[in-house]
Amino acid sequence: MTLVNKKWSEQQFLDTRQEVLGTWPTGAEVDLDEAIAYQKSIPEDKRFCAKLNKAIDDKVTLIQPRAGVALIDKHIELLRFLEDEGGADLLPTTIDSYTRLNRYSDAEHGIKESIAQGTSMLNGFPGVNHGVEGSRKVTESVKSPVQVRHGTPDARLLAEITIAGGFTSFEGGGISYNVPYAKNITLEHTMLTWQYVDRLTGYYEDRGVSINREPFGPLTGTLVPPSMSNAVAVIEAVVAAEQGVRNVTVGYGQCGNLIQDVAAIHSLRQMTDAYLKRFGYNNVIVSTVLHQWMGGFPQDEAKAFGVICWGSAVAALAKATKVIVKTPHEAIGVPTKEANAAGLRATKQVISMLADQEMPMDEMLLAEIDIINRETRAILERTLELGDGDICVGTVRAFEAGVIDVPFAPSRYNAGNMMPARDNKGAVRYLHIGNVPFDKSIVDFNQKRLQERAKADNREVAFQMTVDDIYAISNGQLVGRPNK
Amino acid sequence: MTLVNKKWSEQQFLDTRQEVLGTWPTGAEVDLDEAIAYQKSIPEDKRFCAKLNKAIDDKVTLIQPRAGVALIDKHIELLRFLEDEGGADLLPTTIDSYTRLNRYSDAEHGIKESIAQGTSMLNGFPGVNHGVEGSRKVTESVKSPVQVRHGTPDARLLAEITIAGGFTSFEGGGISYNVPYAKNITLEHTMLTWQYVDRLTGYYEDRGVSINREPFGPLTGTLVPPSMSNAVAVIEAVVAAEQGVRNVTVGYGQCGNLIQDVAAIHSLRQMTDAYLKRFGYNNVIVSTVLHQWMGGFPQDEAKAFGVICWGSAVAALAKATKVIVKTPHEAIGVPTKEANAAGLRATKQVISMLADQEMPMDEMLLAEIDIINRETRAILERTLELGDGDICVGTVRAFEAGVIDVPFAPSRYNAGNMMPARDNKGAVRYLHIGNVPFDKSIVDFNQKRLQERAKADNREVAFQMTVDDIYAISNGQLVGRPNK
Amino acid sequence: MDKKTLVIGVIGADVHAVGIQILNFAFQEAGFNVVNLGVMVTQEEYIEAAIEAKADAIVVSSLYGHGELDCQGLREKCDEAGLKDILLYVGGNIVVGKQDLTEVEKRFRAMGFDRVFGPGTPPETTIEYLKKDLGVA
Amino acid sequence: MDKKTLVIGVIGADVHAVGIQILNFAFQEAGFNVVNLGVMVTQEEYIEAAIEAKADAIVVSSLYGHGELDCQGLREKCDEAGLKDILLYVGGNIVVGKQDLTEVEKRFRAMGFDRVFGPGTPPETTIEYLKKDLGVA
Ligand code: B12
Ligand code: B12
Repeated sequence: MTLVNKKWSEQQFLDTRQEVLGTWPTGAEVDLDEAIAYQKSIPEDKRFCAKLNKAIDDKVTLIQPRAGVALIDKHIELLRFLEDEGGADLLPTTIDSYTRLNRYSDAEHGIKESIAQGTSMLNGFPGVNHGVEGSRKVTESVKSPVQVRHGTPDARLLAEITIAGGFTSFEGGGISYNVPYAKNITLEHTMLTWQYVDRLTGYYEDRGVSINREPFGPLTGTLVPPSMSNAVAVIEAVVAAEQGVRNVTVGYGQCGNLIQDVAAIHSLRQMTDAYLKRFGYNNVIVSTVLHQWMGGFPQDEAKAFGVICWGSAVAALAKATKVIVKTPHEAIGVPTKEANAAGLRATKQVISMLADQEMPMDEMLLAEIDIINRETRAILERTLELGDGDICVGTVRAFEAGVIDVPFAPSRYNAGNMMPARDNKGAVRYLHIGNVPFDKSIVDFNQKRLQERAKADNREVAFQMTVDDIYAISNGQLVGRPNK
Repeated sequence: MTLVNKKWSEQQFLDTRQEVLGTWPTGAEVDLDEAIAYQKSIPEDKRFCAKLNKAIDDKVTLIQPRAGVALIDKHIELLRFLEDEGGADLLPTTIDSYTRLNRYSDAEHGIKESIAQGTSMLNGFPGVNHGVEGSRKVTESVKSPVQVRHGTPDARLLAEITIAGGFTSFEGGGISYNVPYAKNITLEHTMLTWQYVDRLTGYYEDRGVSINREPFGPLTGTLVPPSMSNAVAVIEAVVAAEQGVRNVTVGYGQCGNLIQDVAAIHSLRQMTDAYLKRFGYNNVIVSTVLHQWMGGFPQDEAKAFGVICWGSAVAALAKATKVIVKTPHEAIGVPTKEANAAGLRATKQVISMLADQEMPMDEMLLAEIDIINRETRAILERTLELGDGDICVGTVRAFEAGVIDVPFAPSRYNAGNMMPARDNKGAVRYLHIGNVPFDKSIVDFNQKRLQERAKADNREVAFQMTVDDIYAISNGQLVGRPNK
Repeated sequence: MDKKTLVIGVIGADVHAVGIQILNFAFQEAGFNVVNLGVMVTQEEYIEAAIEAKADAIVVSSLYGHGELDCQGLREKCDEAGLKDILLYVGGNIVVGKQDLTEVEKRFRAMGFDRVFGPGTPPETTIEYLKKDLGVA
Repeated sequence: MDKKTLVIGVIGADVHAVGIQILNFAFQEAGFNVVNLGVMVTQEEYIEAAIEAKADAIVVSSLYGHGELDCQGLREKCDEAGLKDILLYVGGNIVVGKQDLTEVEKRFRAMGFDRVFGPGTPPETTIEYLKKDLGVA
């Protein structure tokens, strides 16, 4: 099958389905007609799309944790705790790393070890192994809509099982769940597997069941310049829309500078709307999500609360539709349910106190939106050019050419020539442009900002800044200044 | 002695001193010449003024906790913990409530009970009872400058003892340590006792020892409109300057709306400078302090972190010279040293992440600074008029007339006719103007903003809003909306 | 004369003035006669006011942490003044620091208080208990 | 040939790519030969690389929580492959969740690791131990 940005025919989709469902015994549990009927029985207030749409109308920011453990009962207990004690508006089910790599027998081993040791030996919920029934047990046991969150390059079976299992939102995309999460998998391959997921979502949509899809915004979570991650989000939104997806949440991982972060959310919304419209997808509802700082956290819990709360403030001031919440255990390990709920409550407090406030649209903010828009457009236009107008083909070639280039990505299909660093106010800029196709004015802008920092740091602009910036937040700073 | 804003003659000061020192045995320990020599031996990096002045130059925000327990050793342990484990830049010594009311024998009883019960039975450090030697033990045992923080209407003896004891900053003022902290004490009386404290500070200053003075900005800490508390801060700065004080920190208690809070700090700085200059005090160094939300806190510790961190962000974005830090135990009781240090670390994390950022000076911010400036000037000009140009006389009359009127104050010398409430974005406005001397444009501005809220709340502008606002933050909101 | 009368105030050297203003407001709304002594109230003032107003209960508020020292002996003084069995409530942040509430309750009950309330008790809760204890429908 | 050789990589299905890039950089700066296998490294890959490079130590990084499952049997496989007594380090966020570190260390030592490091260990610390254990001045 060759990759182009074109809606799969129903036949092509249904043929592929047979293969997909056969890759693990629980695949047999999925009956699409029955699943659609089941989804239709889920009340509105437990549907992701409905809750997001209402939040857009009300201009409020919803809060959502990450969470997942190996065993169904424990997982339900965890989710209930997060809605009752944490006040989560939206629930997650974070999938374990074996399932993400389709290593279902390793996941099975993890389940058994977890039962034996009396504690979760998996870093998430093995959704495929627990099957449609297991999934339904989960989604039926809670009051809020539940989303699958993972990092799975080939999530076709996981999508089949969990959507049939009553989940009403599915995170990921052909780029965002490849480049940060895989080493040896081609973009061609994952863009195809994710077209399948989008086509499946479209199949439900065509039959009156709206499922939310969310590209994973933060990518590697480590100093990704807003325009780079936003460009990826726009591509995944467009690709999803072509397969029939009608409800998309585009995401962004907080970088730490207030103006840049608020601008990034505004730009993300503007660019997604603009490109969806340009390609004629006029009936897609777009919401936004801000992820609280996704890089290395401070180990101290009080300091971690500082990072969490600052991310919450930015989400509220940017009026993101939802915010993904970190926990005070972030730097150490998968959080206890108590730590997870504490992160949620701190977040809720800040979000609520800022519910009626937003960042004024002043000159500095407008200028920052403008530069992010220009950078994003430069990347996207070159990508389209490379694909001769096809965004999927263009994406594969853009990665080859280093036009799209994600810092610190494990994937060998990512060029890794671009290098970011913070400017003197902590905004993330392009230190080495690599092959990212920026015109002189953009290059100069980035260089000028980094020169300002170099002057303040009393050193040259160099990679050491990047290294210092990687450690900065966990060491209680934003900009990694040289030791005095 | 009659109250006027005029520097006390040295004779008058020294005569009063004899009385003051005689009110408790430890008064005899104070020898001014010896104390000045002792103060001169304190190294620069342990002096409040020096550290504040450097922070002004570096445009950084220092962090300071509140803390005090009954016994010297325990108190030293506490302060050391706060600098080592909390990273406090400036240290406090919070004085107990008996000492604040000059009930030194009750404090003595509290000290004994604390020894007997093995836990502090006083809510602070009884500085007078511990005397000069006890104070020196404290200030010598720590690395950072230490300030006396209290709420004492007549703090003359406390000032004598603690400044001789090596403290380099002293909080309070004739209004701010009366109206929120006393019931039956006239303003005339406290303005006189605080002239004494300022004169004492000036006496040291004249001899080359700079002691920082800090009017208590937040007053009752409960919905005080910025212009009202700023007006009081300006008066106390002017009055202190007349007595020879040369280093003043003016303060403000966070209200919760970002724009208003940042504007309030800017306005506070502008108005203080303007009035000091107007009265010819040209060599006073002014710094600012933001107090994290001073009203009722949420009981939940995670939520309390939310309030703490939001206050930290505002302090950093306003570039206040220092921030006074709350703790996750705030709603419950005097914090453990661990909880206190946790509040500090969360604060430090946020402050450091925002060190290189500030709120852009855009139209909305400028407009808010302008309204606070106009309101503050209206109050101050009427006060001066009432005093026939004398700010002290004017202040007493302004309180009688309700021109200065602090909400929820326990003092019977406060009119209590003015009533505040939040507008639709959470900024604190004047609901009942009472006798506060505002012209029509200011009255209309306040009313218009409250009408916006009334409309959103779907109810009339009324006192119930105030009641709801009092509970709002502890219930996880900023604006106290009616239950739906 | 069905209305029950409460004497309320903040004990000792405590100046926390917000809560008591709200309690005053709430108790009146709930149909009680309220004598509000405000802040910094001595034991003697509560007793005098209670005698004068023929009060059914004394509601002691303490926020600042010295509550335990301030409340010692109040029940005995009430007894001496002839206010036998008058209902005694105490609430607020009544001890120094975060302490185990059941322990605290025990200590204040031993001092003769009929009910002891922890930090942030909402007015509705207090009113409910008052009605129950004073036999108001 | 004084330089000691390290084989480094992130074990199992773990894709956390930032830390290992920094370790690679830091170990080289500190004067080691480094064979960096990157992320998602199998036990076999470590062993093959160690044999080929005549490595003095294998530094296993694990961040994602499955470290305990992924590391089982590595020492035995080293022994079988003839890498007798090769220095084995493990570090990162090596178990699921916040656990008592001394307990965790015990379990990994029982698996045959010579040193076990907790979350966020700075490169300088690791380098110090490597120099000590490998007898580098
Ligand atoms: C960034 C990040 C991500 C990025 C990674 C992008 C990429 N490809 O690199 C993304 C978002 C993709 C991601 C995904 C996941 N992550 Co992640 N991630 C992080 C995070 C926030 C920072 C990691 C980082 O880059 N730190 C900066 C570098 C410089 O530090 P470092 O990695 O700690 O490495 C240093 C030291 O530890 C030490 N060190 C490392 N190895 C060794 C070895 C030895 C021998 C020694 C001595 C020292 C040493 O030296 C390094 C350099 O200084 C951490 C939490 C944190 N630390 O704050 C979680 C964290 C590691 N992730 C976690 C998890 C669970 C996941 C996911 C499974 C699920 C999820 N949350 O989505 C997936 C895993 C996917 C997979 N198959 O691996 C957990 C692990 C939990 C546990 N162990 O109990 C953590 C701890 C977060 C948490 N508390 O839940 N993650
Ligand atoms: C505002 C405030 C102040 C203001 C008070 C202004 C004024 N004059 O009113 C200022 C800044 C001046 C102040 C000063 C001090 N304060 Co103060 N203050 C507070 C704060 C933040 C809010 C209090 C408030 O107004 N709440 C809103 C009202 C509506 O709620 P409330 O007072 O709790 O009352 C309600 C309920 O508790 C209940 N209730 C009250 N009484 C009773 C009685 C009964 C029988 C029942 C059933 C219910 C009940 O009903 C009320 C209405 O809903 C609290 C901490 C908090 N709660 O977050 C600390 C707090 C009460 N203060 C404290 C302290 C120590 C002080 C000081 C000694 C030292 C200092 N920090 O400067 C001085 C004391 C001066 C003195 N002599 O009293 C401590 C007490 C510690 C303890 N008990 O262990 C607290 C808890 C803060 C802390 N954690 O350290 N304070």
